Amino acid sequence: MKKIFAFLSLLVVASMLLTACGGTTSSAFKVGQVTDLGGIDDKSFNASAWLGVENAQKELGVTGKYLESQGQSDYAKNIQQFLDEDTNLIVTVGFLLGVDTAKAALANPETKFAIVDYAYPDCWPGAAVGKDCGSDKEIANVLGLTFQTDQAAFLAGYLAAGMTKTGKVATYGGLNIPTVTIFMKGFEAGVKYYNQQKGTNVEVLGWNTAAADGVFAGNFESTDDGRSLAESFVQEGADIILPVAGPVGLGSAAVCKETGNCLVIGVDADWYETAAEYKDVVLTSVLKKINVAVYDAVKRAKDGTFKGGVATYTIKDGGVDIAPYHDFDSKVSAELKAEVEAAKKALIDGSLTVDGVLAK
Amino acid sequence: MPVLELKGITKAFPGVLANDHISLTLEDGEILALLGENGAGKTTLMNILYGLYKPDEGEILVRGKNADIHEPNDAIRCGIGMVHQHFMLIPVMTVTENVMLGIEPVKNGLFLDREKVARRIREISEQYGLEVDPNAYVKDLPVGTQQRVEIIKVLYRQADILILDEPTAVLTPQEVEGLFKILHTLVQKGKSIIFITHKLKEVMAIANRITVLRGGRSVGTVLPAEMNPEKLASLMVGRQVSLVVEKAEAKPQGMTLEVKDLFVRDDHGNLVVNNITFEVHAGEVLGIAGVQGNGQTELVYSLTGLLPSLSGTIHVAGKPIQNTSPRHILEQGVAHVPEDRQKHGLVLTFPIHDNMVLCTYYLAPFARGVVLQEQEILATSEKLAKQYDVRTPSVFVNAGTLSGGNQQKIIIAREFSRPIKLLIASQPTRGLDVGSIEYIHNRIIEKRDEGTAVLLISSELDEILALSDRIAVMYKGQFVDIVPAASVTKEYLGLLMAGIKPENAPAAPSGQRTIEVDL
Amino acid sequence: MKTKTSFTRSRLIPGIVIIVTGLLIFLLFAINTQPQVTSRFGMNISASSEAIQIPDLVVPAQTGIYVLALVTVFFGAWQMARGIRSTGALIGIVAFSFVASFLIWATQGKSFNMVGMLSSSLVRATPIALAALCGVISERAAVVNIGIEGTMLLSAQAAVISATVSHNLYVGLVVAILTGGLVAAFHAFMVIRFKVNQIVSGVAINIFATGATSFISSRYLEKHTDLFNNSGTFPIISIPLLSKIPILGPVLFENSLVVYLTMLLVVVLQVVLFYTPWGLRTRAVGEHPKAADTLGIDVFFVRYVNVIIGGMIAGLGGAYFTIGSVGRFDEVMTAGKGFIGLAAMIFGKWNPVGAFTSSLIFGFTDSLQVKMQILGTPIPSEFLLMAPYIVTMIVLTGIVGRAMPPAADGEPYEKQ
Amino acid sequence: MTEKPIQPKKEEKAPASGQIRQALLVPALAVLTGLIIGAIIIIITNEKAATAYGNFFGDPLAALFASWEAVATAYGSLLVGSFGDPGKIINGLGILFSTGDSSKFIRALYPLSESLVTATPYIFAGLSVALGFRAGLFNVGAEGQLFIGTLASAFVGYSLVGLPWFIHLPLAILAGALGGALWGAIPGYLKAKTGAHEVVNTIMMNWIAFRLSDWLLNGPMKAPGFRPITPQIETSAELPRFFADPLRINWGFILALLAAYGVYWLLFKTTIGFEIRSVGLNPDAARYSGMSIVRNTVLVMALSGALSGLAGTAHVLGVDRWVGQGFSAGYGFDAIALALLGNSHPLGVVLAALLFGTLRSGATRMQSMAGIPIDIISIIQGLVIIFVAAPAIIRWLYRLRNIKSDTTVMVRGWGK
Repeated sequence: MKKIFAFLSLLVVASMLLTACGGTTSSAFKVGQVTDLGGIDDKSFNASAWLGVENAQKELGVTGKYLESQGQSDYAKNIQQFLDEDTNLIVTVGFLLGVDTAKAALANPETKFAIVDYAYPDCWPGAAVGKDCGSDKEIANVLGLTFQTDQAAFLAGYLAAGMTKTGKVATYGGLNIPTVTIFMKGFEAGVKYYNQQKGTNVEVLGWNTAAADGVFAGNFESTDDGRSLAESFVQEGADIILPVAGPVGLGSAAVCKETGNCLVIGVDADWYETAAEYKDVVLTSVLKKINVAVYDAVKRAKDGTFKGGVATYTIKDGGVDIAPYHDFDSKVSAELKAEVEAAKKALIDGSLTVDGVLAK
Repeated sequence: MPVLELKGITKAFPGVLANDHISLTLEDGEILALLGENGAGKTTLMNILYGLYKPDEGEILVRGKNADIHEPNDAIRCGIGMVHQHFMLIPVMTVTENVMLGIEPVKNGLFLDREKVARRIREISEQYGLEVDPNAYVKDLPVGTQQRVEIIKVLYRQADILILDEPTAVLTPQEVEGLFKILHTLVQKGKSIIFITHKLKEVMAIANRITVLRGGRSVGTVLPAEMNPEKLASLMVGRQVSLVVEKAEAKPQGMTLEVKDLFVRDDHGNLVVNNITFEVHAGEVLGIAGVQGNGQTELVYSLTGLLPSLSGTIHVAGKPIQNTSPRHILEQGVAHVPEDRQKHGLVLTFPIHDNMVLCTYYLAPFARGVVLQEQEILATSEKLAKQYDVRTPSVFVNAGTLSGGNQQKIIIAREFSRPIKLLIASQPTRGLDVGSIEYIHNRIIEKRDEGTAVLLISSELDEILALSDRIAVMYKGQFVDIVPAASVTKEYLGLLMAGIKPENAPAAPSGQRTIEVDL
Repeated sequence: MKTKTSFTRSRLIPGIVIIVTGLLIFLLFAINTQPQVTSRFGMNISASSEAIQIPDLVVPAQTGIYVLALVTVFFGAWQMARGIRSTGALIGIVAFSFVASFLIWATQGKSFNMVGMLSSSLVRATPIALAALCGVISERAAVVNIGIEGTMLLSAQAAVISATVSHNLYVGLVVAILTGGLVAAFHAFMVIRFKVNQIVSGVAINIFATGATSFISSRYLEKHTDLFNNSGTFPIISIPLLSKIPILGPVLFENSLVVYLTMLLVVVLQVVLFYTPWGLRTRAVGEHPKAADTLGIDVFFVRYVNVIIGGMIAGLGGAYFTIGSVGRFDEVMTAGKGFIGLAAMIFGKWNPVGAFTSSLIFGFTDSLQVKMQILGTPIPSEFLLMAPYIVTMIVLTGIVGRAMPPAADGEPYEKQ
Repeated sequence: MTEKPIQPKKEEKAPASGQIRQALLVPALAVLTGLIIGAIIIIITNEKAATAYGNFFGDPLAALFASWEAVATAYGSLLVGSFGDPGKIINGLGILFSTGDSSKFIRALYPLSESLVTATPYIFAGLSVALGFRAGLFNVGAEGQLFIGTLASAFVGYSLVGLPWFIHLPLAILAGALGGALWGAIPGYLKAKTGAHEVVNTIMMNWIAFRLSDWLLNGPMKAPGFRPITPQIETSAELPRFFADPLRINWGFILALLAAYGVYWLLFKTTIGFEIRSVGLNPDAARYSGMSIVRNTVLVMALSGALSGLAGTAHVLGVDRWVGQGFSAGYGFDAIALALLGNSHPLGVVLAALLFGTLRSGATRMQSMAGIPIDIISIIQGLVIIFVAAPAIIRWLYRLRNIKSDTTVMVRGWGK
C-alpha cells in the first residue's frame, strides 16, 4: 500500500515540476473565448463565434483558445483564467456573461473584451451598477456585438409567406429567451407584412408575439424533438419551418428531407453549407454573422483600432441577412425575389421597421 | 448393494465445521431417517448430496459408482431428487409450469408443451396417490398440496432416491399421516428415501433405520426397534435432556388482551382474519395452533399495528389499540417476538448494543431530548447481555455475526426487559438448538408467572402443548375452537387444524400434567 | 364477506372521484367555451398520405364538452350505485372524457390533426418502448438496469459513427445493437459477478455515458461532421394495402424500420416470455432463483443472457435516436427517455405488451403537449413541457393499483 | 437454517487510525484508477501521442515521451489550476515577508479559493445524497432540489428590501432549504405512501424543476431588462466573502463544514439518526420497533432536499448573487459520486467534495492549457463510482485482501 501512495506523491511532484518550468510564453496575440452553457459545439452562437476566432487564427496569425462554461459560476472563473494567461482579447458569448464581463473589463483596463449579443451601457433606472447590470456607461475596453436578427428573420418570414403552398408557415425555439424569440418575432412580422401587402392570410404557427409565447423544444439538444415538432407542424398544415433551437432544428431538416413535405429555414449560419446534407430542403437561412463580428473584433484589437462601445450588425451592413437561395433560386419567382429585395431596401433605409427590436 | 453411499463428507464454513467426515448408506427400498437437532449439519449434508454445496472432502457413490455431483443437474441425472424444507416452488406459476421447469418439453420445436406435462402429472398423481390439479396456481394451493407438487416434481424427473428435508414441519398431524402413507407407497414402488427431521416420534414411526448427526458428526446408525425417544434424544443432543417444561398451574388474573370481531385483509386484499374474538388474561399463555398461512401472521400484524384491521376492536389492558401505530402499541406494554428474527427482529448490521435499544432508544435514560446517551445504552446492553446469556465477546459485535440462538436471546432480552403487560411470541424457537429452546421456553413461563399475558403462536404443536394454558386453533382466518390445554390430545388438535370440529370432544385426561417436548 | 368498509372503499370513493372529474370538466372547460364554436379534428395524416382520405371530425365545442361532462357524472353515479367491475374501464372512461374535453376546449375555433397526433404518438413512443422492453427482459430475470439511458446514448453515438463511416445504415444498426449488448454485459458483469448494487451500477453507466459521448462528440464528431456524424436515416416504408386503411393505415403502416422492429419485438418478447422454455426459465429466475437453481437452471447464465439481450434492445433504441430519426448525434439527445421507459415498464406490469401500451400513453402525452403548444393554449409552454414527466409520476404512484415486480427483482443471487 | 454458532471475531473497536486507513483505501485507489484510465484516454486522444504511437516500433521512446508529455501537461495544469502555481505562491510569500504586502500572496491563492468555492456546493449536495443512502433512499433529484432551493433563496434575497443582514441572510438561507426540502419531500411522500420508486420520481422532479425554473426566470422572477435572469440579491442577504475580488471564497464554505458536522451529529448522536439508520439498514425491523417508515422516508427526503437546496443557496448567496438559466454545473448529479466515494459518511463526503472541487476547478486550466474537454471529468467520475461500488474490482486489481465490505444499504429495488 505504502508503495502506491509513494508513487502517487511522486507523480504529483513530477507533474508540478514539469508544468512549472514548461510554461512556454509566446508573444503571439492571444484570443480567448468564454462560451456560455451551450458549449463550443452548440451549432449556434458559441460555435459561430469560435468560427470567427478560428478564421482569425488562420488569417491574422493570432492564437485562439476557448473555455466552456458548465455553470454560472464558471463565467468569472473562465474569464479570470484567460486574464491569468495574459490574453489580449477575451470574447465572451451571450448575455448571461454580461455582468461578469463588465466587472473583469473594469478591473483590467489593459485587456480588451468583446461580448456577443450584449452591449454597455446596460443599466436601467434604479439598477445597481456591477450587480444588476454591468455598467451605466460605455466601457472603453469592451466592444458589444449585437445583431438586428429580426430584420433578417423578417425577410425570411416574407419569403416563407410567399413560398408556402399551404398558407401556413411555422417557427419554434429552443427556450423562451430573447436571443431566440427575436428570430420568431421578426419571422412573424415578415409574414404579417406579406399578408398586409398581398391581402393574403398566411398563418404563423408556433409563435404569438401578443402572448409572448409559442412552441419550444425545451432544450437545445434533442434533435428528436426537432423531428417531432416538424412532423406536428406539417400535420397541422405548415410547409415551411424556421427552427431557432441550434441542433434541434437539424432534426426538422431531417424529417423534411425524408418526407419531402416541408422546407426549413436555417438560422445563424447558411445551412446550405454548414448542414450540407440537408441542402435540398434549406430554402434559405437567417444569417447572424457572429463569426464575422468576432473576426472584426479580433482584427481591430490586433491592429490597434479597437474601440469600446457597441457594434450593432444590421441588415444594412450585412451583419445579418438572409442567405442566397442556392438550389431554390429557380423555384422562387422573380417577382417574390424582387419583393424581398425591396423589403430589404426599405429596412435598410428605415422606411420599414420591424417590431420587437432586441431590447437593450 | 446400497443405492447410495456417502463416505467421509467434510464441509467447513467460515468459523464452522458443518460436516465432519460423515458417512452413511441408503439401502434399496428403505426409509432412512437422518436425525439431528438444528445446526447438526443435516441440511448441509443433503445440499452437498444434491450438488448445491461443494464438499471439501469425501465422495458420493450411487449404486456403487462414484458420482461426480457438482450441481443439481448431476444429482438429477443420478436419480436423486430433493424436497426442500422451504419449498422451491414459484407461487405465481401453475403446478405444470413448476414441474416442467428445467426440462421443458416443446412442441413445434419452440413452444412449451404444457398439455404433455399435465398429462404426465395426472399419471404420477394416480400412480402414487398424489392428488393435485396441474392447472392450479401454486400460490392458491394449501401447504400440504404444495408438498405433493414438490414430490411430483421429483418423481417427474424419475428420481429413485428421494430426500425430504423436514417435510412435516408445516403439516397438521393428519397431513403427516397422509404423507407417511405416500412415503410407504413410494418405497413399495421401489423408491428409496432419506427423511430428515429432528422429531423423535416421527422417526420412530416411519424410519427403517436412523442415522443420528450431532455437531456435524455422525454419532451412529441405529434401528428404531432398539431405541426409545429418551435414548434417541440423548444421542442427538449428547447429554441427558429434560423433555418436559416444568410449569406450575397458571393463575389467570384480569383480562389483558381483548379482541372482538376482528377482520383483517392482507396486502393482496384477501380476507385473512375473519371474525376473530378472544381474550388473554394476565398470567396465562394462550397458544394459537394451526398450519402456517392460516392467518396467524396477519393476526399478529394487526395486534402489533403492522397491518390495519378492517373492523373489530382490540383492547390492551382496557385501552383500544386497533389501527394505531406500532409505537403506540409498544408503549401500551406490548412486547413482540417476531416470526422472522433476522428480517423483523434485528438490524443485523447494527452492533448488539443498538439492537438492545431498538424500541426504547428514544426514551430516558437512553436519550435526552433527541440526543442519544451512549454510555447508558452501552451499560444497559452489557447488563442485559449478561443477564440473558447472550454469548458474545462484546456488545460492539454486529448482531449478524451471532448464532440464531444468541440473536433470539437479544430479542428476548430487549422485549422482556421492558415493563410489559402482553407478550406476543411468534415461532419463538424456530430453527434453534435444544439449549436455546429450553432457555426460551423457561423464560416465557417465567414471564407468565410474573403476571404477563402471553400470546404464543407456533406451528410446532409440541411447543404449543408444552407452554399453553389454553389453545386456540386457527384455520382459514377463523378460530375453529379454543380449548384448555390440559384436556386436549394432539389428534384432536390435528382435526381442528384441518378445520374439522368433531361433535363430541374426546374425554379430557384428568389432573395436571406436563407434556413432552418433542425435539 | 361484505362489510360496510369494503363498500366504502370499493365503490364510494372512486364514484366521488369520477363525479368530481365530471364537474372539473364542466368548470375548467365548458364554462370557458364559446357557444356556436366548433373544434375540427383532422382525420388524415396529410394530403400526400397513401391512405384513403376521409372527412374531418367537426365537434360543436360547448355541446361536446357538456355531453362528456354529463357522461362522466353519469358513470360516477353508476359506480356509486351499482359498482363497475373493471378498474381499467373506469380509469379509461375518466381519462378519455377528461382528455377529450381538454382537446375540444383547446381546439375551439381552430383545428388540429388527430391522426397526425396518433401517428407521432407511436413514433414518440418507440424509444420509450424499447427502453421499457429492455427493462422488462432484464427485470424478468431480476436484474434492474437503470443504465438504459446511458446505454441508449452510447449506442446512438456508435450507430451514427459506424453508419457514417461505412456508408451503410444497417452496419450502424448492428453496431448499435452490439454496443447496447456490450454495455449491458458490463452491467451484468458488475452486478452478477461483483454484486455491485444494481442501481448504483446503472447510475454509474449513465454518468459515464454522458461524459464519454460528450467527450467524443466534442473531440471528433463536431469537428468532422461529414466523416463521422452524418449517416442519413432509415426511410419511411409504407406497407402496401395496409397503409391505405383510413386512420390506422398512416398511424401503423407508414413508419420506419425501427418502429416496425419495435412492434415486432413486442410480439416476439411476449411469446418468448410466456410460451417458450427460455421465458419460463427467465421468469423462474426472476421469481425464485433458488428454486430454479435446484432444478439445474444456471441462474447466472439466464441473467447474463437476458440482461445482454435487454441491452441489445436498448441499443436498438439508441439507434432510433440517430439513424432512425435524425441521422446525427448530439450531446445528451436521449433526454430522459430511458427513465420514462422504466416507468412504462412498471406501469406495464413487466409485460412486453403492457410496457408497449404504456409507452404509447407517454408518446401520446408528448405529442399532445406539442399540439397544445402549436394550438397556442393559454398554458405556458414550459408547463406543457412538464406534462410527460408529471404523467410518469402519476403513473408510478400506481393509480391503477400497485404492480408487483418479479419477486427477486434487484437482488443479487448468492450461489453457495 | 442456522449452523453451529459462528465464533465472532475479536474486533472490539479497532484502533481508529487503522479504521480510517481501511475506509480510505478503496476510495483512494478508485480515484487513482479513475485518473489512470483518464490518462489513457488523454493519451489515446492526443494527436501528437497518436502519431508517435503510429511509429512506435521506429521510435518507442518518442511515443512514451509524447504520452508522458500529454498526461503531464493535462494533469499538471489540473494541479496548478486546483492549488495554485507554486512559483507564484512562493513569490507571494516572499513579498509578504519582505514588505508585509499580502495582496500578491492572496492573489496566488486564487486557484485554491476557486477549488473551495466549487467544493462548497459539492459538500452540501454530497451530504444530501449521503443522507438518503443512510436511509436506503437514492436521491437522484439533488439537482432539481438545488434548482428550486436556489430560486427560493434568490427570491427572498432580492424581493425583501431594507432588512438588516442578521434577519435577511438567515431568511434567505432558510428559504433555500425549504425550497429544496419541498422538492425532496414530494418524491419521499410518494415513495412512502405508494411505493413509487424514488429514483425515477426524483429524476422526473429534476425535469419538472428545470422547466419550472425556465418559466420563473422568464416570467415572475425576471429582472427588469430583457435577460431571463433574476435581479441581484440584496447586500443584506449576501454571504460575505473573506477576501477582495477575484477571490470568491466565502462563508458558504464554513456553512458547508458546519452542515457536515450537523449531519454527522444528527446521524450518529441523535434518536432521529438512529431511526434513519435503522430504517436504512432494515426497514422491516425498524417498523417492528415502532419507527414510522413513512415519517422517516419523508423526513429524510426533505432533509436531503434541504441540503441540496442549501448547495444552491450557498452558491447564489455567496458566489453568483443572481440566478440565470442553467446556473448549476450539475452539482446534484456529481453528488452521487461524492456520496459513494465518501461512503455516505459526512467526513468522507467532505473529503470527496474537496477532491472533486479541486478536480472540477482545475479542469478549467486543464481545458485551457492542454485542450482536454471538460467532459473527461465526467468520465473519471463514472469510473470512480463503479470502482467504489465494486470494491471487488479494486481488490482484484491491486491484489488486496480483507477489505471490509461496507454496510450501507444505499438503495433498494422497486416497490420494496
